[in-house]
Amino acid sequence: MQAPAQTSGSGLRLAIVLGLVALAAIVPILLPSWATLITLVAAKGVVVLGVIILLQAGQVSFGHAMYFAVGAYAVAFWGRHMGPGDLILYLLLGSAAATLFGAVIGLFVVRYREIFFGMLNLAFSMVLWSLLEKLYHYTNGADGIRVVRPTIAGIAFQPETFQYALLYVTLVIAVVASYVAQRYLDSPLGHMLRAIKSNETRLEYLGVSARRVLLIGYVLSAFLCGLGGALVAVAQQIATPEFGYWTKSGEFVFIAILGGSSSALGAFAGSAVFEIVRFYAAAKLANTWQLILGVVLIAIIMFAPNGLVGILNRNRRNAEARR
Amino acid sequence: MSAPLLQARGLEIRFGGVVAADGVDLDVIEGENLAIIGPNGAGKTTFLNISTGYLKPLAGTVTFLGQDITRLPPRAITRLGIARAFQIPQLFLEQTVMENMMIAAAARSGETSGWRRLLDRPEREEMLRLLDSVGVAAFAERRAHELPEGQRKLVDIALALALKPRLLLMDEPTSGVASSEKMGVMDILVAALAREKVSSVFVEHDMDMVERYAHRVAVWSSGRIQTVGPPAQVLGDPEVRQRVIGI
Amino acid sequence: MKGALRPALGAAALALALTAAPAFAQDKPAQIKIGITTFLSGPASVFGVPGKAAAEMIAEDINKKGGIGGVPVALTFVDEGAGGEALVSNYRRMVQDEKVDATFAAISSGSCTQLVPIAEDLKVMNFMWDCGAASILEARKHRYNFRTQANATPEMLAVLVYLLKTKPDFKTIAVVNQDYAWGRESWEIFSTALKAMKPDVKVVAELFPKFGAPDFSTEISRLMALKPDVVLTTSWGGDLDTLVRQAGQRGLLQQTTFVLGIGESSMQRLGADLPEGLIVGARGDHWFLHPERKNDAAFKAFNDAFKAKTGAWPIYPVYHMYQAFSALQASYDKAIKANGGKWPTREQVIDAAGGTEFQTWGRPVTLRADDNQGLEAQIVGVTKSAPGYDFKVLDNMMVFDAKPITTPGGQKSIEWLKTLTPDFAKMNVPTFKHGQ
Amino acid sequence: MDSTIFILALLDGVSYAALVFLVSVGLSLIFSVLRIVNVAHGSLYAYGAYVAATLSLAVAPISPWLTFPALLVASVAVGVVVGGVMERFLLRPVYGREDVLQLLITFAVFMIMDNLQRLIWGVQPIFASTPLKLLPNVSVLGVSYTSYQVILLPAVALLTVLGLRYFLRHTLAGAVILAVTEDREAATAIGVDARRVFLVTFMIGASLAALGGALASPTTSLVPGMGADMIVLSFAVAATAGLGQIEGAAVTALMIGIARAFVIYLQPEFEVLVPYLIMVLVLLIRPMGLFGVDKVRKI
Repeated sequence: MQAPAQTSGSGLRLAIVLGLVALAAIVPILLPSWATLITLVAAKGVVVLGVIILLQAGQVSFGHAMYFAVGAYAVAFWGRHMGPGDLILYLLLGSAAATLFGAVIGLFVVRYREIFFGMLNLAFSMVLWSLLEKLYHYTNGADGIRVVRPTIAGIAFQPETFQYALLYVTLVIAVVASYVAQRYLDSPLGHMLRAIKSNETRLEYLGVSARRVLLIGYVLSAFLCGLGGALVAVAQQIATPEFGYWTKSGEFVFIAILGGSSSALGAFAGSAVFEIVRFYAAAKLANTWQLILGVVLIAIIMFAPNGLVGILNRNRRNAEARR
Repeated sequence: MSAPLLQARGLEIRFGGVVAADGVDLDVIEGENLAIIGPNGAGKTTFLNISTGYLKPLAGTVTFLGQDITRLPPRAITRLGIARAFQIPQLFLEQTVMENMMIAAAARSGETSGWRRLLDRPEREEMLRLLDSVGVAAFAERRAHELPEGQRKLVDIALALALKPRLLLMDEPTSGVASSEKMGVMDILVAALAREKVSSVFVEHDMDMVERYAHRVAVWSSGRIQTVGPPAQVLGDPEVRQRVIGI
Repeated sequence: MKGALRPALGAAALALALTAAPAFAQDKPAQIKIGITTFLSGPASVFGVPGKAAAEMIAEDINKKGGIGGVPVALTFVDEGAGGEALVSNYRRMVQDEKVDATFAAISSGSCTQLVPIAEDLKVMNFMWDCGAASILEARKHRYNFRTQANATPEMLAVLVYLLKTKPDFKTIAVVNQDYAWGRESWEIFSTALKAMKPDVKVVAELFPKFGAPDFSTEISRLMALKPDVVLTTSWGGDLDTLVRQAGQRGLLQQTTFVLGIGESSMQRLGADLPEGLIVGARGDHWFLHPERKNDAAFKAFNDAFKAKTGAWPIYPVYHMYQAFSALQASYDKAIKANGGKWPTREQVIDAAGGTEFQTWGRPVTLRADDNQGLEAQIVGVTKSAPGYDFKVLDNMMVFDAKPITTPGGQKSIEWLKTLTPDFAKMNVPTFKHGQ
Repeated sequence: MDSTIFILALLDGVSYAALVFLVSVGLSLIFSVLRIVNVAHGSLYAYGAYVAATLSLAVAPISPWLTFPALLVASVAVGVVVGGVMERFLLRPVYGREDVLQLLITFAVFMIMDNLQRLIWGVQPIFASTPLKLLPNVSVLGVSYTSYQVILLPAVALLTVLGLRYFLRHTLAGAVILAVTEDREAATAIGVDARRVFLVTFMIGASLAALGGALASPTTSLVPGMGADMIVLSFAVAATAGLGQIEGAAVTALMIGIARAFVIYLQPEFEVLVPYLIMVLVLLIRPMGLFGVDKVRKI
């Protein structure tokens, strides 16, 4: 998502990414409980990637948790009515359902911009959330639906090994999703999407339908949210209406800004910091975890406008300048 | 005289109580550079807005190559071959100049790939040449917001030219360009228009420019076209001089 | 991809080094580690915070007395209110990294639904210490999960039987429950049983206001216009307080018989705003003036200590927490005995837990071997003013034995409830006056 | 549907709408001037309620009638102190940056305030109903209502509408605020101190949210998380009305309040859906809201 003028260190970046993926893959072998945590970090990173795509167009959705929930519930409903399935099937289901949903709602919301875009997404997500809570007989209400552990590519794993298998699948998906998102943003459609942010009028005057461009970006982001939702549902073995509540949507935007909305790396860096802070705080600082996250976010916005990745880049540039 | 490229008939539009156009008829002829002059706030830019579909007139029609385009949105009109350059440059400020140009190139070819890289497209050389021809090739890898106003203006025109239009509508093409460079820029621009066989309409306040580069001049005042004709004739008319130019 | 992992890795390694104990199963360990999930944020912290205070108090007391089998207990808490991701991650961390010997999870049925399968996966003993959804243990057989208290079925059934015994002639009923799983499930149980035992009663309104709703004015207006003989609510926390106060202010509580399914936990807070004559359930035989226990010095000491620590008398989650510890103690004692006095393995403790009977601050509870469901007695009473208390107390209390009102092992609650007959309400239950 | 239900639902709807209106009009006012959607608005509502309850519990022993001024004092105090600190130290540094950052600052404040609230007032429900009990009940068609809810609350809401109208249309300070709303650059150019206008507007908006909370406090239990729901609801009202529309917010609050009451009488299952469905439908048909005005960008 960076202009070529600034990607001179792309080899270095690749090395960093590979190093971090390797780290994410190895750490849980030493610390078993981190397998699920890192799975959740990577899966939510995929969701945040979807939110970041829309941020490229300057549009903030305060309702994207709805696609996250759709992905999760698609998996949960399958498990409930059709019995346990395969992870690959689950992921296809979750992302397909979210994509479909995104395409339908997208047709309405891409006519709107900025605050109206955000509000309409919020409104749709609140309708979905109310329905998940209300349709108790189908959704189990607030308790949510259990997601039965799937096989992976036909192999039935034991609980101990399953969490590793899921972790590695999720890491692969995260890497592939990042690459796909990056390719998309480097493509004509991606550049047109970014053009919506700075000058939609000009885009129309180049003969491009901004709505169409935005719709494609919107559907792609819904797809990523659904995929992440399906992964989180499998990792947590449950789907609850909380997945679709507005604070969840806010959390995704929060993570995107925290990490830095200008790169795929930001989605995962933000997700890692957010989840790890919350993970430790829920255990050690139960009384103040929201306080801590809130202060961290304000500090990032005030002092590091490009998020965690921005800090990283700045340090690197400074280091290069000194050399 | 060949058939008009663009034909406006009976255009009417008002904003609140202000009448900007009240029965405007105007033709643009293939191959010409038509200048529109008139007092400030007379509605000259409004004509560009209507011709490109940004505003819908209360009455009247605009036809382009024989097709009624009055109710079409800007993007459809652009695809028919009318491009526009703006008084305030309209660029994609966060992207590089080359990316700006390549978006235009992709738009021209109707490209909708979400996979192939924009900058790997074959038009790169062509776009660089185009930037070179308006004198901003040196800025190709800079982000648009880093450019000085004058250079942005040129990129804005280059973006329009990148579409290979039949007709280019320009709103004060050299405002913002340093006065010492205005003539040079216009020379290049007019040469490019001739080379690419692009007709043009430009709204202008600088009468030297009009005199030097326009084939014909239309005087817009009080919501109407008062006169149309060759620059020498129109600018020589004392009434025009008094009402429009204020001399 | 995860830039922040590197420093975090160091922190985690440190945490591991500090907390990991050598895992030699048969040696007597340095401590028995217990991981407890409870609400420390969000509306359900009205239960979670007292629950945590109780756990700390009880653990301190156990350790003062030499621990369980001579081994002290150590507690770790996780906030259920921090969201599903944090809950699951932390649960796994407690079990896999801190290697806790047992977990007490959880308060909300949603958390239980989420954590029970994980406990099975991780082969760790889990006591569902407070969650009430009947379906969790009825869906399939568990080895590692036990419920150390009753579930929604006996809790609702006791309240219904009490109502039928004390007000046998009512013709119409309305319900105002929170719109989430507990509110829905408790009404499903109550209404199914009511239909079986007294089919002529008409349900005139089923209202499920939003969980956490700040205002019930419209619901109250509607009920005042409908004038049902009985209004049931199984709401709790701030929702129940608001409902009772708003209804009281407008005279609805005086106009109709109100049944507060789990109102015991709100009585102290509501103070003088709670009128006399409301039927109140307690999610078990929990009452700090339990008629069968109130002269027990240890019981009184426990209640006084809790009051001194927190400023309030214990409510049901406090007693539920005690039950979890009591069940743990009983299971370990039984396992040690079975192992010839040697320290048992985790699996041996699990084997011992099934069928265990343990003491509580009410009647003893049994972990039914068929399905690991706790068999717990129930108290239901009616509110009454009493000298010496600035809030209403329970009067005309009935203490229901667990067995007759609990779904038999291997059956689904709703199916079983449908088989009940009007005679069911004629069961013999002792009644106690306040102070008797 | 008989006429009894109609009248009862109307009364319930009006008293509900009064509170929702107060909160959403504050949100709307802040948006119209600062172009910020204040996610922490619900927290200001909660703080208004908590401070009002604390204050009324403190003054009630002196004289129960002091609780009424206590509600007012609490809301102004919260609005000025919390709102002022928020605008001056957290929002002002990010003016001119991307909108999403301003929104996220308020989101972070929401998290912090939610947490602090728990640390200050604990998790047990708090109730301070003295003002509610002082005023008599009134009986309508055999159903008893508190006059606090069916008379006082709507009266305060109505006074607020009239007061805001008068303030904005007939006072200099109001004119200045309106000028900044219309065209910030032009207003600054003629010497308006936009920063002061922002600060004052934010304080007024925050006070209105706190007033909503303070007035709600006698009728409801104060619990952790009470702000989170209020923000979405007031947001729905403000958006449906069109952001920045004062009378519009009043009409929309009434519409949503009464629709909700009718739904509870007739089809209670759909109660929660009402405001969001209305919001979706309205925004799909009129993106600028029922009373909003469309603006064309100048190119």
